[in-house]
Amino acid sequence: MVPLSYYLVLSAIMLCIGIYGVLARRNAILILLSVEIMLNAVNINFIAFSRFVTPNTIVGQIYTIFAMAAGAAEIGVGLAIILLIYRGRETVNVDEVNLLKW
Amino acid sequence: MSGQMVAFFIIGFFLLSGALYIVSTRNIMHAVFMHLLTMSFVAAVYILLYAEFIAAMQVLIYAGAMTTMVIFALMLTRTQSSPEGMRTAVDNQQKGLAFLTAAGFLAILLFVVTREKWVPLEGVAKSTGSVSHMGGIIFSAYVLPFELISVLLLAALVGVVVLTRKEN
Amino acid sequence: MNAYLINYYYVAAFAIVGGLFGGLLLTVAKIFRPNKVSREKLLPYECGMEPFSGGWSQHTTRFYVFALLFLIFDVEIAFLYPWATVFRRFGVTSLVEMFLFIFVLLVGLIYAWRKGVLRWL
Amino acid sequence: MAVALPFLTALGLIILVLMNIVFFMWAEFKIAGRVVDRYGPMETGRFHGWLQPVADIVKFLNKEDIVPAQADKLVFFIAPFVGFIPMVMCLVVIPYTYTLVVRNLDIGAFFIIALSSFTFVSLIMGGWASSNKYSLLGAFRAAGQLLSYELPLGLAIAGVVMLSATLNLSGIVANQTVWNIVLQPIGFLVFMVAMQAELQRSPFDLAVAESELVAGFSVEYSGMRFALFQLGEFFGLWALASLAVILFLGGWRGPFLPGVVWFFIKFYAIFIFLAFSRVSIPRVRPDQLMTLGWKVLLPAGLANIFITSILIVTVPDYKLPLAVCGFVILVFSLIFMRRALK
Repeated sequence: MVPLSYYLVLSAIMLCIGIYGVLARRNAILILLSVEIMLNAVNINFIAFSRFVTPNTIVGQIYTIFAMAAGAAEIGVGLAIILLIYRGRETVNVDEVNLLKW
Repeated sequence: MSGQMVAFFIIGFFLLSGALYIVSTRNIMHAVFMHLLTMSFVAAVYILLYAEFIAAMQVLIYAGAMTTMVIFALMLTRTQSSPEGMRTAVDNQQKGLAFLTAAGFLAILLFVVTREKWVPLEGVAKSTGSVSHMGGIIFSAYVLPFELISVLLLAALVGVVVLTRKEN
Repeated sequence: MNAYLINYYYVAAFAIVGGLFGGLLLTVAKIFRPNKVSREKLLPYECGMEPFSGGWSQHTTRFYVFALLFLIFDVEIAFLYPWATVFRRFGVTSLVEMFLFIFVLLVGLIYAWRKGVLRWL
Repeated sequence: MAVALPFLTALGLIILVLMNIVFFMWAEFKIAGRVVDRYGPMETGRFHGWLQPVADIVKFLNKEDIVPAQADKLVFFIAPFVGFIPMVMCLVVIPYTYTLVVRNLDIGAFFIIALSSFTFVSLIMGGWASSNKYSLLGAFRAAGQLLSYELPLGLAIAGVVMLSATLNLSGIVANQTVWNIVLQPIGFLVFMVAMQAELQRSPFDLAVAESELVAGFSVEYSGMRFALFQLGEFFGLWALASLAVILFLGGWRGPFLPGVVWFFIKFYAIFIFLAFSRVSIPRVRPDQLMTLGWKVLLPAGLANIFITSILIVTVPDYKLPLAVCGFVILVFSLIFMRRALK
């Protein structure tokens, strides 16, 4: 049986990989993919806690289902916004979208 | 080492290397395809955690549907994903800073995770996440979030239809 | 090992054997097949004409909207299965809950329909 | 031994299914030939061309394997596997009789639906890696088609799950005292149509359309790699046809004969239906394809769920009303479908 802390370490590493991706990428779609990695790290945490801390009410699994549905909405709208930016400015690089920056 | 442990390390290795590949490759399409594999390995982690329904959902929604959607969105842009745009950089100049931030965050997290003693609240596991068990909980205690999810999805759909419509 | 883990051990075994089997087929083919490359053979196949403008083409946003619709109804299906296994237990209440959910998503589908994104060109 | 057993099972099952697929290929030639009033293959192997599929395999084996110079070699190599491996994994859950099943997963039906969503990514991978704009376009159209029809497939399964209150495939068969085709006529029709679209078989092969287009996403694939894509499709056919038998035709249930015989009688009935529909229905147009998927099958699947759930909850003895209701609505929806596809 794999102890809980192993899963937590796994998801911590995954989360930090995602953070690195979000900070280091300039292509908006790659940033979204990195956000997905972070989201999945969180979901692994939810399910690991659900398995080891509240195994009978499986609250974590239910939360994960809702997180997935919310993630679906998030990536759909996120990509649509990126497409809109691309249509206006011919780029998906976030450092070139600086209209509101001074 | 038990079989579960071996499986965990194999899955964890592929999962983390897939995630690293996504954040480090220069080829966006490769990143998206690797997203498919990484999400499948996340599903494998869920299976190790006895959440088989969530694992199937993960494959269906994250691996299948989202990857397809990201690819469809990528094909609408002609930047780093197309052959001629492949030469422009996909990373910004703050890679070192980003690495430091991520490493610092990781150090804090590892410190917390390894220091804490995690106690089960409900004793030994009696049930795994069977579909009907889960359904019973969603449709009794979590009805409101469930209905709100539908509104959220509706908002996303309407938003996308509005955002992607051609002005003519 | 309990039955659950054995189940997924089998699933993993099928995945591995499937991969190895595919690899075996390709390897066997590699032994038998001829290998005479020429420049023309390695060009992209465009009905015998010289390829033009690279291997890339842009598409309409329609594909994207279809993918999003698919994603949204996929989420719905993922909720539908747990509901289908328990709805008898809760009777009419659960019917109302699920119908409300589906109805809200149907509003979205009808909206997309009326806006003409379900039309193919 | 216990460690190696799953691997041996997998290998054995793959080979068994492959032998069946060889027979499928021959049977499909012969049925297609008879329907259009020809013989089909006659020469190879003397007796009614029974060696024709073997000849085809030999042809695949010694065909030159061309990878375009500009192609992305790695993705080009991986793409057929992404289509093939999930379909092999589907074999785990299919019960042929109550005991003759590899493993009886609790999420049975959902497992197959989830795994089949790998297919469209594999098509896009193949189409993109070829670095050919026609294969990319073909891959997109194929993926659009597959994802449009995966939803009706899932909804049709949900109707059956409501009747049996379990996703476990053996459990679904055990609950079918009356075959579900009687109780779920709309679901069965939706499933059969969506299944053909999922498998990209002929009324719905417009993205591949080997007689008109240059074979869609697989333009650049040749030899054994192409065969691997095809093999993935055939394993998908195996999984979905078995699913149709299990969900709607009562699985191994039947009088006199042993269960496994009944299963394969029903399985081959489905297969013959597919082979007939392949040669007798003209290919649909792309606009008809999308109309059928989103404006006919998806609402029909949802309506089926509405009717089924309302009747189950409100009427104590729901079986007869369900069958009558389903049949009546089926007739109306068929009329509507004729109008919608004009």
